[in-house]
Amino acid sequence: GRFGEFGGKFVPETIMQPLIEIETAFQNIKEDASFREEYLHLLQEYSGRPTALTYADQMTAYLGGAKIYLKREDLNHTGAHKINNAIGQALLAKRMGKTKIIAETGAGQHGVATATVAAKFGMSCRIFMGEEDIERQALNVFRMKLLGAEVVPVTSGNGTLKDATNEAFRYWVQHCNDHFYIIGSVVGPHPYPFIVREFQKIIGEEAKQQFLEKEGKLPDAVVACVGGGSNAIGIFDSFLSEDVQLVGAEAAGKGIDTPFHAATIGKGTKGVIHGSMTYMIQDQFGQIIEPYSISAGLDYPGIGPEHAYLHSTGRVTYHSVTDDEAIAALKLLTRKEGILPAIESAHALSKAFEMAKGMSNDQTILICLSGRGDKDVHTIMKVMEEEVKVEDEAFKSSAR
Amino acid sequence: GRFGEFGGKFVPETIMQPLIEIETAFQNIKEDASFREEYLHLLQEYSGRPTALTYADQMTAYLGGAKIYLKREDLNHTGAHKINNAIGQALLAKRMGKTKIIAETGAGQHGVATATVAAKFGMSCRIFMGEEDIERQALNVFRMKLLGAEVVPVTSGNGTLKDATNEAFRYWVQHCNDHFYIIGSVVGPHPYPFIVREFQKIIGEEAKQQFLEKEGKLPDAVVACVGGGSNAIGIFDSFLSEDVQLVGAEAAGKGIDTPFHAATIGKGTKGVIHGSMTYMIQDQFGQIIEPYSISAGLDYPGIGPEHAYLHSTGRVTYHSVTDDEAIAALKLLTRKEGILPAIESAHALSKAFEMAKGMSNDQTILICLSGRGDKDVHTIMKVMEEEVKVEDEAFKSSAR
Amino acid sequence: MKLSSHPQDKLFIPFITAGDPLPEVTIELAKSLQRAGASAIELGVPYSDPLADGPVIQRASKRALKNDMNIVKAIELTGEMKKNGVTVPIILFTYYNPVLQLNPDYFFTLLRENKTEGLLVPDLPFEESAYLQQECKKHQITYISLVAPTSEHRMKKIIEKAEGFIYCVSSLGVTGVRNQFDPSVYPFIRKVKEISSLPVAVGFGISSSKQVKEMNEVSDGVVVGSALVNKIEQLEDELIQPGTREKALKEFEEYAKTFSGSYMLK
Amino acid sequence: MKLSSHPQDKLFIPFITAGDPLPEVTIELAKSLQRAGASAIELGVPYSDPLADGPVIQRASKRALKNDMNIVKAIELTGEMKKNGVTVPIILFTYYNPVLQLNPDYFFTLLRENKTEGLLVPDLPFEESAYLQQECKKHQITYISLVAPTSEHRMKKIIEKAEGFIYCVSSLGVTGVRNQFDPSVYPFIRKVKEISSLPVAVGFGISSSKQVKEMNEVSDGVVVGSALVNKIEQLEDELIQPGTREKALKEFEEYAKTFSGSYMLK
Repeated sequence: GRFGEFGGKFVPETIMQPLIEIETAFQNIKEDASFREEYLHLLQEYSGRPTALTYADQMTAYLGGAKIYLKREDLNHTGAHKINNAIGQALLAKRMGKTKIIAETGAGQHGVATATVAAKFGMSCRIFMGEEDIERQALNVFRMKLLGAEVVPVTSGNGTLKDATNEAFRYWVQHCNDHFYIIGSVVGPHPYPFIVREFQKIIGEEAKQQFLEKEGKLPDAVVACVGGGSNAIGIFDSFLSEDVQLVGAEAAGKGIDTPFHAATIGKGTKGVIHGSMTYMIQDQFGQIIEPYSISAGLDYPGIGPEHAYLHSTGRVTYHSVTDDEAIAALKLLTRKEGILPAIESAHALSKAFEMAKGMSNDQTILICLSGRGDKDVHTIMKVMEEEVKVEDEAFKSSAR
Repeated sequence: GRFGEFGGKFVPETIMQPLIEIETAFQNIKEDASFREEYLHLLQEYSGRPTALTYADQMTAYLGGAKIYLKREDLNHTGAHKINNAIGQALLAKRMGKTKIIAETGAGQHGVATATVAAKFGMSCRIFMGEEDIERQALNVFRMKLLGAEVVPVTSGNGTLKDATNEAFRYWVQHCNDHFYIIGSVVGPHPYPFIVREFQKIIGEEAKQQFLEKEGKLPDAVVACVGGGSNAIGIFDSFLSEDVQLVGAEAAGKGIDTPFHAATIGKGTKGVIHGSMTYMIQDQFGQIIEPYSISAGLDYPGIGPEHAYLHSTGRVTYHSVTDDEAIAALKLLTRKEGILPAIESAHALSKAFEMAKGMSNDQTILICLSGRGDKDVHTIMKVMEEEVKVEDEAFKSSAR
Repeated sequence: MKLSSHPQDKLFIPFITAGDPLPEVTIELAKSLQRAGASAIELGVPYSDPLADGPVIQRASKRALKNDMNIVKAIELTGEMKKNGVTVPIILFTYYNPVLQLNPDYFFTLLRENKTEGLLVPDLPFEESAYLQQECKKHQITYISLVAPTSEHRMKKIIEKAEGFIYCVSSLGVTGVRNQFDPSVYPFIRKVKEISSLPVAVGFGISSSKQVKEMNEVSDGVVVGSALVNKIEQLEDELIQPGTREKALKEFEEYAKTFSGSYMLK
Repeated sequence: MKLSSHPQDKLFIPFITAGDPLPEVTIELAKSLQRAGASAIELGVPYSDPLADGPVIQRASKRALKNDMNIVKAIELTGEMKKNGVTVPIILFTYYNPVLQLNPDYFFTLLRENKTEGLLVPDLPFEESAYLQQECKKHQITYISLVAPTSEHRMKKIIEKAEGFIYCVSSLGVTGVRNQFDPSVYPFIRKVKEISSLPVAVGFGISSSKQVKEMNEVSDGVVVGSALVNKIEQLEDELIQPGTREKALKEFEEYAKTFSGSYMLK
């Protein structure tokens, strides 16, 4: 249950047995053709897969370098790749005879995806969400409730994703006999990083095939954003053994030399978070530090253990992208392609655009557009209002 | 250019020639395989078509009648069927050598779709929107601006969709030599209702084939909501000559016996609106009356002339659904299927659910789920808050 | 319809909205226009959705609708005008939808009973107008046709069927005041005049006597709408108050004269 | 590690958090617990993300972290306790991550220098613990293992490697006060006792002397955490103020005695 020295199962004794049961069930379904059929059928009939692979002709022309392709996970039902995993895990829960679902959520994307699947499967659903996040994401909270989920406010810690995850674990420890915990990213104790990878690798499988059909060759580079890192693992997996450059973009927030970032690989150190050995943002005594990113989905102090491994082997290179760079990339893609990306995905875009400029016209880049930006419009509005304010003030002071 | 006695071209002399030019160009592209190829390629690669056909197993079980299928236009890029038409018309404009786009919008859906396509095609874009609507739909206004469109506030009339349409026409009259007007529904002067039908009939073409694949037969009934009626024409078109019951659901607002509705067929009379002879809501002297519906997309005083014709021949039956009924259907689908529909689409759902209950298990209903409900969450929140208030007051007064 | 003008004069066809600012004032305004040398008067029926009109006439429509004006009352107003000494022809200017809502027999009876001489429907192009044009002929109502710079090869067909005068749309666009005309308007009007045996009047955007003079060099006259309606808007309060009405009417008349061929030549 | 208890007595293993409410008070609290009959003391290292702990101990962690407590200072605190007369064994209770951040040699040197006798890592299950358990053995630190009702067939393996005592988790869940135990806890503890040659202590949720008595009928003793930490929270202000500290410590001691086997038997 490891990726080199990373991963593992660092959890209270109480949930060792439930994890073993999940692992057994997971091994069974992996070899069960009927499971895969049901999973793929739902992805297709319910979530609308395969998602498109869009050639970004305008962006390509604008940057003048490599050809840019976008894997459109934003076109999934509920607007991001999160549903792939939620469908898979809910099916796994169903196979295990569990009818009660719990999940953690930060901005609410994984919560909405989980509540959605729970509704579709007729399962009860309890979503743990930090109090602070509940206030910031009132619309998503309402959506989860409309979907029939109970949203449990988490007041411990700072009331954010990390704390919601802790609380979901605590609840699960107490109710593991009849509850299934759907973890939203390639994080957590074994076998979760493997499970989530299994249910996200469809992204790369589709993209690889679509890319070969369109270009007759593999992309030169694949770029994805990384918080926990499930969309990145999903798209990377099919390319790991190919001669393709793989690049992860993590959140540099206000800059990795400030205290306000979520650059786990860039500035983190090895440790155990949420049951898994990986890189994480912590102080010298092992206390986890609250991360920062404008993007709620990247605002997580750890990273999936497989990413830690892929970093350690050098197979994937990780770079960090600031809030400002991500917003600029978001605006550019919207303007040039009519596609409003999630701020998360915009981190990948920013890095990829920078790379594309330095590449030749016959080279290609595949970007995982992990989700749509509708959810972020408020945030972008606020940022742009502030920009205007700053400009105004600069103008005023220069005018004096 | 007519549907029986409906349709036609009731416009100022100045735009007769531009309309004739569009008609000629439209005839040309209809017979041009390369146009259709480009159109279908964009639908697939950019908007993610074909959209899924989802079997609503939970809803079917809950209602206990006909099997319910949903044509998932909500899975399109930008979240509704509007993009099909915007892509088609923008391509037509491109073929005509026009690089400036104008459009009207009510809640902003067609405006966002148009601005999206304009961005993707590198065209300039000007969206006319009522001042009142601009205030109510700040997020969509911001999205259009992010997409590079200019949003022109319309202060004439009541500052709603009808007035935005008038103003778009006025602007077009003055700038028709280099501007293309992308109308958002199967309304307006000839050839627009034919153009929009042409670009929306993909819905029915796909749905028919998908349905045959899944069920081996055609559906017993097809249900769609009708404002202007483009999604309805889009899904009906492939079934018009088949032995399939076709049902349109229009907005009864607070009830068709109140002044607050948009039930054009149910309560309207024949007349000319926005260049087309059709049914419309007006007083005895031909003044257009501002309609009402909780759903911004159905809040239009006219209806596409082809619907007026299909009503007159009896081929399609039109029913009206109140705000309350639509909201109830919206909540039910969200809870049972994990799909949050647009309030527009919820009108079709409500009617279809009612029909399904009275049908047998071996019968089937196909519903056009024209768009996703993310845009409506604020509205639904407000409605539910009011419901709670009313209940509270009822409780208080009963408690006395 | 007999357009009132001396042979050497150019046509001056003013537009006002029925019921703006009050029905009884509209009658007085018509009389003022007659005194100012109007060859005919276009009387606009206010409409909720006037999509061929610019903001000035939109506002006039709104004011008139507030006074409960409608197509029937507007036609009846033409009868009142005639009773009150208006002798120049009156052309009812109305969007198509209000006409459609009336029984055709009733509509034409109303027009005839009220001595309305002409009919102009801005959103009824040639291709849709056969029925109404034929009914007009039957009831001896002059149906006024418009041609625009974009009418191109359709122009001939339109002019062939036209009666009264040809209304040339000066430029692309809706009604409203304009500072400058596209120079292409002159060859356009010349072309219309070549084809047409009827007088040719130019409308849309004429707002100064200078423009009238310019247009009259090629045309047989002008239609003036927004400029006059704008004046009415400015004088609204004074026109409404009986005490100040006379003076305001006089001011309006003097303003109207600046567009009038008969006065200009003097 | 020699657990302090008379043969006829049951084990009483209290838990307190290092630095709560102040480092110097933690030393005094340890002394009180020793007076109250503690067989050993679990000293908790406060952690930012204590996912095996309920709200009471979470709050204690937060208080301690505000006082800049960390794993190094917590170990040094055990040395201070020893210097101040605490003779019962002290078991360092810490999540795995703080341990991981220290150089292993430094960590064990620190433990030995400060006479910390035991180590308990709540999120390090048997399968992940081989290295740490082996190092503990090498440095003569007793590594405490937990078994839970869900441990099932893994229980044997865990117990085989266990030292000091077996920490039985009374029920599913995190630490915290509980009103009632699932009756399945009794056969579970009996089963552990059958397999184990070490003393068996039950923890998680024990909050009254009644519960202690119930548990002690099957087990060799109890671990009490949240109930004591709760008391500390109640007495926080008095414990912090030097003037009231003595009295509060006395109250705490009396409260602790209610869980203590030695006193209960009297």
